[in-house]
Amino acid sequence: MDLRYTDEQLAFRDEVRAFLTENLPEEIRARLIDGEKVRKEDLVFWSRVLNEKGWAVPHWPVEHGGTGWDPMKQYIFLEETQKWPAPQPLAFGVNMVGPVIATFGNAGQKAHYLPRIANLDDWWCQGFSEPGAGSDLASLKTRAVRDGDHYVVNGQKTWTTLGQFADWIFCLVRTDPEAKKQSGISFLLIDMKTPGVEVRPIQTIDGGHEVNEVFLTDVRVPVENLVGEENKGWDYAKFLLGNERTNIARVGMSKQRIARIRELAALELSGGRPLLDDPRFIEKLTAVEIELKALELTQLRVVAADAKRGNTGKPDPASSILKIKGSEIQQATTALLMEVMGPHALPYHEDEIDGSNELPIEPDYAASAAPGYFNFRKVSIYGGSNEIQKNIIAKAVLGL
Amino acid sequence: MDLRYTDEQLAFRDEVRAFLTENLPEEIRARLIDGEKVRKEDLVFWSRVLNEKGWAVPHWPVEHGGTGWDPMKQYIFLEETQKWPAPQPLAFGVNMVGPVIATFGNAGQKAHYLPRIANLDDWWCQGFSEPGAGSDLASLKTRAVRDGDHYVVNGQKTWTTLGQFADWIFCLVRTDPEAKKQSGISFLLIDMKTPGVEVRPIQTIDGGHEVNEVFLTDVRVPVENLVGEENKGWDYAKFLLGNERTNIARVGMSKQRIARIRELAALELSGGRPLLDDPRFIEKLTAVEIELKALELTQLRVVAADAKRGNTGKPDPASSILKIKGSEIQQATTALLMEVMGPHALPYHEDEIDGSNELPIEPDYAASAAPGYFNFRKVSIYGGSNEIQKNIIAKAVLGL
Amino acid sequence: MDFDLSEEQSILKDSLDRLLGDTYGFEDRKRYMASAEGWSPQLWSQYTEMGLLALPFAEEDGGLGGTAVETAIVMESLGKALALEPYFTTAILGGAFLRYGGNDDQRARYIPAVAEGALKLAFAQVERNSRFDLHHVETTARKDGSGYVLNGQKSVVLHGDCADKLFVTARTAGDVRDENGIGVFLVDATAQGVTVRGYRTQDGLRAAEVTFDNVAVGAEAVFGDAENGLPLVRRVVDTGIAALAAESIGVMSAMHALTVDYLKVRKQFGVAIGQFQVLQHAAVDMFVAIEQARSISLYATMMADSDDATERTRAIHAAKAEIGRGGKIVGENAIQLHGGVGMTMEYAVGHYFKRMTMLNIAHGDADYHLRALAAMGGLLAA
Amino acid sequence: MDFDLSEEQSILKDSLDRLLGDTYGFEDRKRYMASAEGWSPQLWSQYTEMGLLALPFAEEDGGLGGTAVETAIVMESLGKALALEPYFTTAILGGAFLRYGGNDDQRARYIPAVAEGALKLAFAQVERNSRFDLHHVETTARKDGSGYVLNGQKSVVLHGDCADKLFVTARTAGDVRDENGIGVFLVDATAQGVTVRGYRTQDGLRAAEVTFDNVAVGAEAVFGDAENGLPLVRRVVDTGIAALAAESIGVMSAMHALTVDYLKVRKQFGVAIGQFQVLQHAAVDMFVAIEQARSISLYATMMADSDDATERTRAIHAAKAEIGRGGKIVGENAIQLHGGVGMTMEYAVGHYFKRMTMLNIAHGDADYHLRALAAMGGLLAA
Repeated sequence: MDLRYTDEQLAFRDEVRAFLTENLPEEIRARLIDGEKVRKEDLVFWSRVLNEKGWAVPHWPVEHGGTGWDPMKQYIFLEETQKWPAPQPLAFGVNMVGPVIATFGNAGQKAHYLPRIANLDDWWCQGFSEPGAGSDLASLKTRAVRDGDHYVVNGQKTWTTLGQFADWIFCLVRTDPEAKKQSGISFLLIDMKTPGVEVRPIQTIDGGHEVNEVFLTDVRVPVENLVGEENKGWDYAKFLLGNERTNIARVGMSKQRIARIRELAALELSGGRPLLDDPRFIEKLTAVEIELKALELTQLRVVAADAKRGNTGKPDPASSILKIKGSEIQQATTALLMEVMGPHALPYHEDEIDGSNELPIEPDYAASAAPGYFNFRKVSIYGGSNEIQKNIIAKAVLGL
Repeated sequence: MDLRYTDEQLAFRDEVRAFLTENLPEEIRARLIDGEKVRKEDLVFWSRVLNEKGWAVPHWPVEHGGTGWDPMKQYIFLEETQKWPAPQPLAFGVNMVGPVIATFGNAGQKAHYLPRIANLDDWWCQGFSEPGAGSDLASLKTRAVRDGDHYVVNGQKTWTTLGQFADWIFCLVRTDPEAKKQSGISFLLIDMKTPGVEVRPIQTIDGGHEVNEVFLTDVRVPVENLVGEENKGWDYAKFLLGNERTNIARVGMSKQRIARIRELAALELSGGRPLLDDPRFIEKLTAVEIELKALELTQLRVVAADAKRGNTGKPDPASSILKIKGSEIQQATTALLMEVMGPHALPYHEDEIDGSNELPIEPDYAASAAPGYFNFRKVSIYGGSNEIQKNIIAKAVLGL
Repeated sequence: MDFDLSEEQSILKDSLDRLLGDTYGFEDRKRYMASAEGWSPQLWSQYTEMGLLALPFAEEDGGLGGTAVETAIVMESLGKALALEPYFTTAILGGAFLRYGGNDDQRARYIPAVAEGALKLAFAQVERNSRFDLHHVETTARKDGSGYVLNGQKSVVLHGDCADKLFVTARTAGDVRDENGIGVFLVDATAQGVTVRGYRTQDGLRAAEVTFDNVAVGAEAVFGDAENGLPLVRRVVDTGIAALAAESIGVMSAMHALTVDYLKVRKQFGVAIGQFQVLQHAAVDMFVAIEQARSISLYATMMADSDDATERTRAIHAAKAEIGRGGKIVGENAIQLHGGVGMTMEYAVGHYFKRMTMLNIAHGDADYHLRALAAMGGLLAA
Repeated sequence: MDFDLSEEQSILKDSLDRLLGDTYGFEDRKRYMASAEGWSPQLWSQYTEMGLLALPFAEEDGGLGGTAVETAIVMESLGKALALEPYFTTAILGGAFLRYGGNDDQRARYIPAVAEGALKLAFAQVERNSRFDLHHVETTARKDGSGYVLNGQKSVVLHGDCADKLFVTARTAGDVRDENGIGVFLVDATAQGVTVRGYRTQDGLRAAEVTFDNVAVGAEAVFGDAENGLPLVRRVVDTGIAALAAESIGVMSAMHALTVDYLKVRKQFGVAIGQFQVLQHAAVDMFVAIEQARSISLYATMMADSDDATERTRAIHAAKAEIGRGGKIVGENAIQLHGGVGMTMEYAVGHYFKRMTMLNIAHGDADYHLRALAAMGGLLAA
């Protein structure tokens, strides 16, 4: 047992930091620190910088652009870029459909899609959730009926994050309506420009537009856009969801947010003195920091266990802890950030959302505080709600 | 809507206080403040003082010694005696078997038992719980078989509080083994001196002896000891359990314990100053006080609703709140009391428990702190665990 | 002790609930919010007709002589409807300034106008650095003849953009955080030197930044003691917090009702999700939190009219702390139990959640009031 | 980074677990507790034979050169067994005084004796009014020739009744709460003027009140700087807390295992109670708390041997705060999920619960350490 980073790992960490210093423009970083949502052009820019360096898709097979880093190095890279903060790669391409294509796609699909994903030439979105399905993903209703060399797809997807920017959507569709729930589902790649694909925005309670409904009406999809075998889509979906976990704790992001809380708490006054000097406030913040430090080590333990047995891509059920604690901590930090602002959390800064030209209200850094708190209620809901995660642990780990 | 006490109620409160001042010996009160468990002789003494005054069984029908007070006056009496604190009447007689006999017993039973209960001539204990039953009370297995003018009772009861002092036990026994769960149960009064009744102590984690196992082996019980009808015992048990709620929040006791916390926190030092001057400690205490104040008003709302519709003896399911919050607050206060003691909570004072003559360890008032915390874990378990209470609210109030 | 409403109180509650039920549907509210005012002038007229604006004032002043109980009834109903109108700032805060701080002339001049719905008021108190401290006042009022000249800036003035007149705290003497030397001034929103910049709040109401640049007011603008106005301000804010406590109960109850309904209709894994015990218990936790909040709100209501400042303030601190705690439990659980739809603007529960969140910040958050109460020695120490 | 045990470490763990599994059944423990010593001298010999008592000492001092990792392995196993022997006070606390504070003579004199199981140690630090502050020392050490004379009283000296020698903090200079002027003295428990009054603790261990009445010690009794011993004391206590953190993980894991087993076998309403989702989630909450506690315990272990006092202390504060929080969750849930049987002395879980509760108090409770860490500026501030 040795809980220190090796010298090689420390050197790698410094290399990442140096790369970030040199290559990430300060204004992109500043926007992220401000709590602004990432802009498409920023993410495209940054993805291409990473791709040129060969770091766009570290966890992919080396033949498709992966770095061959062990899980610990991958973790260090993730942690450093989150803490910095740098824009995080578009998960729908890099972490979701990419690995699915790399693992289950045919040679043509790999050759065509993977380089475009790594370079963010194609913006991907996810077509899994449907209205009324929620955590019961397999109850999906969207149907794809074979018609010659096409599937004709009809149905509705929802909670499609950043779908408004998307070129492609990967969908779970029902190809065998007779089969039992999880059977009869296929994994289909759909060009968003196909006639019959319509994207409608969903405004969330923070006032932002992050998610969408996607309506699919008689959408004709070439059969070569099927990934793997027909009716085996559920297996690929499980594989995909299992890959989510490394990132889900978001330790680096929470560290960055805590740094931001400290920074702003030094500016806001309470009782005529900086809030950061208020022992009670620091106690609350410290309590979160402790939880975060523990989570970081919990995550490292999961990563190390992965490293040891080889990355099978199968989730360790104990990693549901990462989702539960990670989301709790993220929510605690957004709540604290709002608390820092006191009464100044109240104004709704329209310009943040719709680009209108009202003059900023002081302090302008308060603009994202309450929306951030509202928005982050989602993290204990999506990706399998925390209740679902606890069910998983109860069954798979505790045997209840 | 008027949330003040009436002048009459205030006058009554003063009358109760004056009575307590005049009649309750200071050493009995001091033992209760110390967190000592009530002694049999103290409770017998005090019950007889109350009985002479006519206040031993306020909520009973007037013809059996009740005072005819409305629920609000009953509440004031309860609150004042808990806050004082005075010994609380032995619930098994006064609040449990007494009302059952008064309501469902025959004339002979009423004439014989009720005056003896009011005067604590008979010490009663409860024979409901059985090993393995827990919150599923109706799964009880103790059988009573008719044999001439006797029932022959065999079985085992457990968690029999203060059974070591008891003259009588009221039991639920199965008289019809063929009937469904809740049917076929009868309510039987058993003299503890009957051959075949054996009491064995259960030592609890606080080191004390409060509860017992009661073994019943071929115990012959005269049929006239049956209350009400054979096989209707479950109805009487539900009636009995429904009567528990007025007292269950224990607002007065928690107030008294908070006063004690303040008193002792003024004596214990933290950072070289009285703990009571530590803002953080007071914040924690204040948070509990606020919850308690809210609970007091919640309780008054339940009492007032009772008063309005007449005391039907049927529990308002919302009163499960009183159990949930009441137990949480009791547990919070015992935890705070232990916290006051800091490292001095550690010694186990044998003399508190077994009367041995070790010299007291300083401070002697710390003796009951940790045992109190341990002991009070029970309050969220007994009388229908808090989980059961939440099931009740979910079903009966929320319709889920 | 009597927790029942009188016949008049029941009528008040029922008729207001009926009005709001008819006029405050989800789409209605969206329309009011999108309008120029950001609320409904028509409903304002109807509140006036119902006597709501006259309610808190003494009959001899032209009011209806309602107590904190009537105010609580109204506020709970407005909370349930998520009403947007400037009732709280005009009738409750402004009304309390008039009632507790107004001399005969001031009462005679302004109360009838408020009661008729013709005068809207707001309270300009928060400053950039004041956080929740009422005594932190950087805005100055310099004596000038018999009047004063005001300079400074106020933040987050609720309904400041529609108010005809503003109650303003300004420093007449002493240092920024002195308890003495604070005056209360009633300033015309259109007076020379007053700049009002309105905006929407996170919960869909309206507020404003207000700047005072050499604003001259006469002696008649002073409410109470210009050198020692803080006790008046505290009393007004106590009155306001008791009212917001009642509004919070309305908001929480509505969220809970929506959530329980949703648990009954929403199906997952083939059953109504209300069948899952964990979700049932979460709904019960909300219920318990609401009942406790309702109790402490009653306590605040009971004490709100009290002249004993210590006892009143204790109750107010307790209410704010308990409702802040409970409101968070109820709001966060309401969203969690709704899942994704709770996160959307097209579903009511999120709007309640945002309102509850902002109510928890208004006039001091739960921790602020807990600490203040602890600093007084706690709740039961007396 | 490597979380795996080395082969030697695995052997250590396995052989200790095997020993304790064979010798520390529920009835065995009860018997040890009821004995005159209150623990098992036979096991003490076996610990010695296994080298546990030599473990933390450097090889050149006659030890086995174990690090904080080996200590953590041992302590976790002892925690799982609820072991009663004075290992912690002798090898960990006493050992740390010897390692970090002993000069060559002192190490040569005492370490072999400890390693052979022939010398039992305890740490007399807590006083009636010190609460958790290490620098609150009223006991005095008056200079007398080349030696000192000690007067004062120490409370809750863990294993003070069986210790052959006591490490004692006493004030050589300054006021009661000064950080300077504290010395550490090794005093023979049978020395003239030492009175030891032993008793049982709430969790079934042994402790003592120790009085020093003009106890004369020589210069060789002083460990470290007699005028500035506090840094040594802090380092020793940090070492101790890291060890107790590991013990806590053992205690919590055992409680959780008992609870999950119980949920599987206990039937109510016709099914195993582990079928109830609410109880499942409570068991998961325990599991999550334990994994988080295990992580922070690893962090404390990692930092325990560090010479950087600031970083080390941060980690120790964090561990105590997190384990205090988690230990309470685990302990209270363990009792609640067991229901009535958990409340009885005849069932193991209650004993674990009591041990966990007392571990949370030892050397400062969770709030104390959270505040101390906050006062240092938090955990991530560096």
